[in-house]
Amino acid sequence: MLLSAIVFLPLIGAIVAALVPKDRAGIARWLATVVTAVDVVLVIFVVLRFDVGAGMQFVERAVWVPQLGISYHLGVDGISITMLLLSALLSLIAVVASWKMDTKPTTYFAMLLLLEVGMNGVFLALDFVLFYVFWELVLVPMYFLIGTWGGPRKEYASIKFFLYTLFGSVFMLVGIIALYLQTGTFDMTAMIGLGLPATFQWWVFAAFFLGFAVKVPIVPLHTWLPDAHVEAPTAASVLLAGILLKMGTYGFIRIALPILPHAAKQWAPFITALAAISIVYGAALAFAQTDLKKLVAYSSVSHMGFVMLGIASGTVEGLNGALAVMFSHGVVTGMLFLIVGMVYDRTHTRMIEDVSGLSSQVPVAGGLLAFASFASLGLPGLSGFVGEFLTLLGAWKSTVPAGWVVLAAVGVLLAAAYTLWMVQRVVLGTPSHAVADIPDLSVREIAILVPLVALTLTVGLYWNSLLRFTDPAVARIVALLAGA
Amino acid sequence: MTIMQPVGVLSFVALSAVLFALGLYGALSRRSTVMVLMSLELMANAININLVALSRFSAPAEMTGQFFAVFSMVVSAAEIGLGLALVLALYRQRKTVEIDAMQELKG
Amino acid sequence: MTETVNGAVFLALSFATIGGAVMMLSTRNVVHAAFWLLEVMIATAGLYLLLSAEFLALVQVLVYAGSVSVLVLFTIMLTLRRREDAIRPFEPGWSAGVLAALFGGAVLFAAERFFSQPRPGVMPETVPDVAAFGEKLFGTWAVPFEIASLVLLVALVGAVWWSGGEGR
Amino acid sequence: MGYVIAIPLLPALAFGVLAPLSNRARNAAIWVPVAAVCGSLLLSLAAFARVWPGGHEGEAVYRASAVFATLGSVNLHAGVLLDPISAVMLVVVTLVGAAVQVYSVGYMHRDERIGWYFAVLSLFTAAMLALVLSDNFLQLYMAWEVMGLCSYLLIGFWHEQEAPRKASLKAFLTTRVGDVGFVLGLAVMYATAGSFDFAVVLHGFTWVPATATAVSLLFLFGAIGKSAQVPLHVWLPDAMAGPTPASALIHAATMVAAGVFLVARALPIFQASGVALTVTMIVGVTTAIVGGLLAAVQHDIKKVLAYSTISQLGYMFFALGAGGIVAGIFHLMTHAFFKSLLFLGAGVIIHAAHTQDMREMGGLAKKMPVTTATFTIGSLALAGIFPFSGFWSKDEILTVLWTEGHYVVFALALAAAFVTAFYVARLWFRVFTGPEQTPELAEAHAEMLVPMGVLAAITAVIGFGSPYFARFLGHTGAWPEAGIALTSTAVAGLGLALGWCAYGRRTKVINTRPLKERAGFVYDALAMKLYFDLTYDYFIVKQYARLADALWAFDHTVIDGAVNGAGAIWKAGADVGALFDTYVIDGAVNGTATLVRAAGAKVRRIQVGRIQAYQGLMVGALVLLMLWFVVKGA
Repeated sequence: MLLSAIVFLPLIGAIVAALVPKDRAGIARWLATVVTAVDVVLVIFVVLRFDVGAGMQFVERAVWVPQLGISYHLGVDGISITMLLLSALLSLIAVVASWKMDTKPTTYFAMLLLLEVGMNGVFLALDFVLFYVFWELVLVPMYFLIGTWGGPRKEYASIKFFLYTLFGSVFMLVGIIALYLQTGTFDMTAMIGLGLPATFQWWVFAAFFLGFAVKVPIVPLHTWLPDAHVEAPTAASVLLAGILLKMGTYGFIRIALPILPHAAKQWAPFITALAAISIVYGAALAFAQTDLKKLVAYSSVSHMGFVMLGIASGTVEGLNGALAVMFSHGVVTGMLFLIVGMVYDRTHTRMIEDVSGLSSQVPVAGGLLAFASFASLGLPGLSGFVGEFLTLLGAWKSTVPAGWVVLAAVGVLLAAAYTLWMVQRVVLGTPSHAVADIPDLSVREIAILVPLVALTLTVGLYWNSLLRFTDPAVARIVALLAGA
Repeated sequence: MTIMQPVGVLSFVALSAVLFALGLYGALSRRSTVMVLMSLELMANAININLVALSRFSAPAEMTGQFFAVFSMVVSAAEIGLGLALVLALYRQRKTVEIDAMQELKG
Repeated sequence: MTETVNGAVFLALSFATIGGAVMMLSTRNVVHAAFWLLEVMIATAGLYLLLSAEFLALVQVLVYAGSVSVLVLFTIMLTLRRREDAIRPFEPGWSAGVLAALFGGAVLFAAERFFSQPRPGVMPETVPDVAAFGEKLFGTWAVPFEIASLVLLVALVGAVWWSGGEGR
Repeated sequence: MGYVIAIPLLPALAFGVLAPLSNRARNAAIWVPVAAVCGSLLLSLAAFARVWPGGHEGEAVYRASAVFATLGSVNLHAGVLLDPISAVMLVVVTLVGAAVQVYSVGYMHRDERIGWYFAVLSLFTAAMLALVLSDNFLQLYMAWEVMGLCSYLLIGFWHEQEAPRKASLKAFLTTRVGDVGFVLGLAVMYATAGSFDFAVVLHGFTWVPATATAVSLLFLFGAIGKSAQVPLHVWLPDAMAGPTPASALIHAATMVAAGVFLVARALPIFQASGVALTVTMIVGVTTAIVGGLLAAVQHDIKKVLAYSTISQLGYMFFALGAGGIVAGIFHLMTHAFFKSLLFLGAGVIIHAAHTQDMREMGGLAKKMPVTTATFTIGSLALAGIFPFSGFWSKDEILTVLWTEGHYVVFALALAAAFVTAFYVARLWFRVFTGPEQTPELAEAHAEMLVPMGVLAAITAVIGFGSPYFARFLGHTGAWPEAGIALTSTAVAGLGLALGWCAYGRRTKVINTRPLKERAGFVYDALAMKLYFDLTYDYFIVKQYARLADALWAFDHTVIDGAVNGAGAIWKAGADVGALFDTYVIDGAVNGTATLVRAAGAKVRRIQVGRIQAYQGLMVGALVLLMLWFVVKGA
């Protein structure tokens, strides 16, 4: 029941929060905080009880629609547990970061909680129907979060986000149905190792690829991302970058690779090419941005390219690296968006040219922004390096064309270029007019950044703190790929 | 075939189809939101007739069709309630009930 | 032993339903249209009686004829600024008509194909009564029924919320 | 021997303590890093004593490692490896580090952020120590990058000014260009040998020449970036925008030598390749000459020393390229001492003269005796004059070149030595002789002079340890051969003499114009830093910025446009449907006579009745579907 509790506790919270009278926003806020905090505690309990060597754990299974082979099937393994932890933690942080939200606060917190239901559900579901339901459930609150609490172009951004991802998930649905018709079940675990026909695999992989690639996003399906990020409120940006993007890559690792191993190999060169292009293209675009949030958004495109590179490699190093980038990117980009949001709250601008000299005026904010930037550009000792390095190792070791790997490695350099170019203009220098009199971070703001800083350092210094969970699970997937 | 001859299931289905088509025509052509909603009710009605008739002729003891009709009625009642509330809200905002006033989805 | 539906009664009722529907769509006065809808609903209730679904007939009268029509009328009245606004321009909607006709024709055609051997209007005799209906409703179908009532409740709340006071 | 682990940990802890503090508390706690580095120094000396009398490289006196990452069957380690080379490096790094930190207490005492300065200095020391103690290439790379961060932070320490800010970015990015090569080298190494451990990849694995070439050239590329070799040397002169003691430690003595250390560590792979050694030698000798020539035309005292550093690092590279690991490491060590000495002296001079421009200096010898004496020792060592340390190490390098038969490189190395002596003389005479240009010249405080004295003493005597040093590293050592020693001394003496002719005989402020006019385009080219910076700036930085802007335009016009276009087409499809509805179907029904009137009325509907148009499409599709089923069923 533990996993069900983790998934559905926020749902109860969301319903109650929605029913709270509008003039009692404080209740909704505290409710959301408590619910997400309890969820974090439950997840930590799962992490502590987790047996790294075993496969699926805490499995819950109940008959749902037996005629169609649909079941209520939850479970957690080394791949999902890191994402689950990230999802629960970032949800709590998103709630606390929105403490000052005063536009329809009750609905807002209900939406955040509903979002957590979907996110946790996606990472725990082992049945395709359940997975799809949670996958689509995520869209709704995010649509409203962007569309209601967003910036000036929120309508455009939210509809674009919705249609784009819906477009992707239609293909995913086609893939799911095709798999069902072929195997007669919706159970993901039952579909592994069936040795499906090669041509069939190829086409189903194509459908899943489109579905997941939009979410990741892979160039050229990425244009929803900057718009959504720029218009979204801070907490939504954090969850969008921290969790929603990972759903796509999680789908590849959880579904596409183990169920369609043969097709995964066939598709690997193509995905590698797109991944390398995403890395360099995202980095170049980030370099051209004038808006802090857009810069971070395009940097996400670049980083997610590393995840895809690792996935395409199909090696132990590459997949571990992909999972490490997923985790690290969630933590680090979350941190970046939070700090950018905090700066925006004070200066009311996100334009790089208007903000400078943070380290002189607000040393804590400036210092943490610099810290997050260095983590983002992959400085060894911080979490960003782990995944970037491992994906490059894995990609080189695998059979994918080496030219693309070299291109991806150049992306490491370009990441330093746009990040430091931003740090140089925003963090360093003399305080600009907009920064002149702003106060430094409050205790609450520091408190939500501290766990992220701690995770960045822990994972960066002791890689096994993360890899001990992922490695055994990755080994199983690599074995499946080798067998195909 | 006389008027008094017993009627088969096909007659009910046909009736339902005609009613449904009429409702469809209304839903597609009317520009008053109230009229559109009423036409939707017509369509729901047609479906209910179909459900009940087929159930009666095939497996009357189960009464599955009747139960479905009950649920369908609930849903359509809910739907018209919400729909009319929407019309009122629209009216308050735009001072009209023309369907053309709802253009939020226009890109 | 089997039962049959009297052709004459059926004919009369179907004339009432279809005629009512046609009138509803052809009248230019919205208020009149609402009353024609009421007429269609009542005729449908008659059809249900013909199919020995007494409970449904009752619900039909109560829900549709009773509440929905009143609701519709209220809405019409609330949204009319002048009495003359009830008269709407003639909207033929030819393309919609063609489409609907095609659709109806297709359904009829399909039905005709599907029931390829038009059986005589014979229907099984064993008709459970309202008591049996109630037992099943609260036995086999209890959970869906409760969910349905919840749906209705939520819809009601939503409707009240939407149509509620100013400032929203 | 477990205390070896504490050597890098002490400064790391100092950083950990200082970094989270507030600025004021940090400033009050600068004794923590100083104490930490002194502790590291003592432990390093103990470790050195333990390694004595030395042995072969890779023969560990002490080794400890811990797994920090598990990938399938492969474990990645973090570890320490104490062997002769790392023992030498430990002493060099901690000694220079301690000297610089003590010096900085005086040099930086008026700065508002002195605490932060010391924290970064500590982190740097920790990273450098972790690098030299590393027992695998991955840890080496990680420490290497952290040093890059510290270098970035210290170059940009005075970030309120434009120049340090730009220089820090340039330094980080330029070295990172090299790091791309290093990372790829690691990837190739891992894919080939399946490990990063020295024990495996250096001694327990037989390299195929092709992969060995790939790995070593990629490593060399990384080293070129870090050690500021041509063509990636452009960042080092600009890096002089940072505080002078930091330049002494990072951009002269230790970090920039990390590239040399990397090549020295990976030398077995270079040797397996063969080609890579030649490339290393070519890079080194080119850099030695280019750096020397550029140093000869600088006016900024720190830039002279920066180019000199580049040139001397080139020396180390071609020494390694010739296979002379002892000569290379020995020169690394002597250079670390005398170059940090020169930088610390330059710091005192800059403080006293309130300028970095040598044209505005002069006559310091009379007022600042201690500085003059120590600086002179450093200068003579750099020029390669007996008995100072530079003479011995340069001599060893020349000997290696001669005995290995690289005569062309030998000649070029002599030419570089000549240029070195020339610019040393130019610097010395300009600064210490001639008329005084600054009023109120005064000697520096004791905490600045003592470290300089210590370094000067080491520079003066360490050369006599030359043969023992070779034995310590497990090679046969010998005293210099008379022929080579005399040749190199003669060349250095010539260079000094030329410098004296040009700059030493003046009585008033010298005018450099005649030299410029005589040298013509050569001087122009040198003054423009041989156009490296301009080329990079125009062909890489500007073009990348333009490319990024172009891609950005491409992204939001073409790609996003395609997406929005697809949406527009879909919408247009609906409109066409509505038009079809209006003109064709209605037209057919109403007849052509009413067409115009109907169109006029319906055009409005195209714009508005969209919901029902969609519904209509939906139903139409449904009808078709049903018809298909019916036909198929029939």
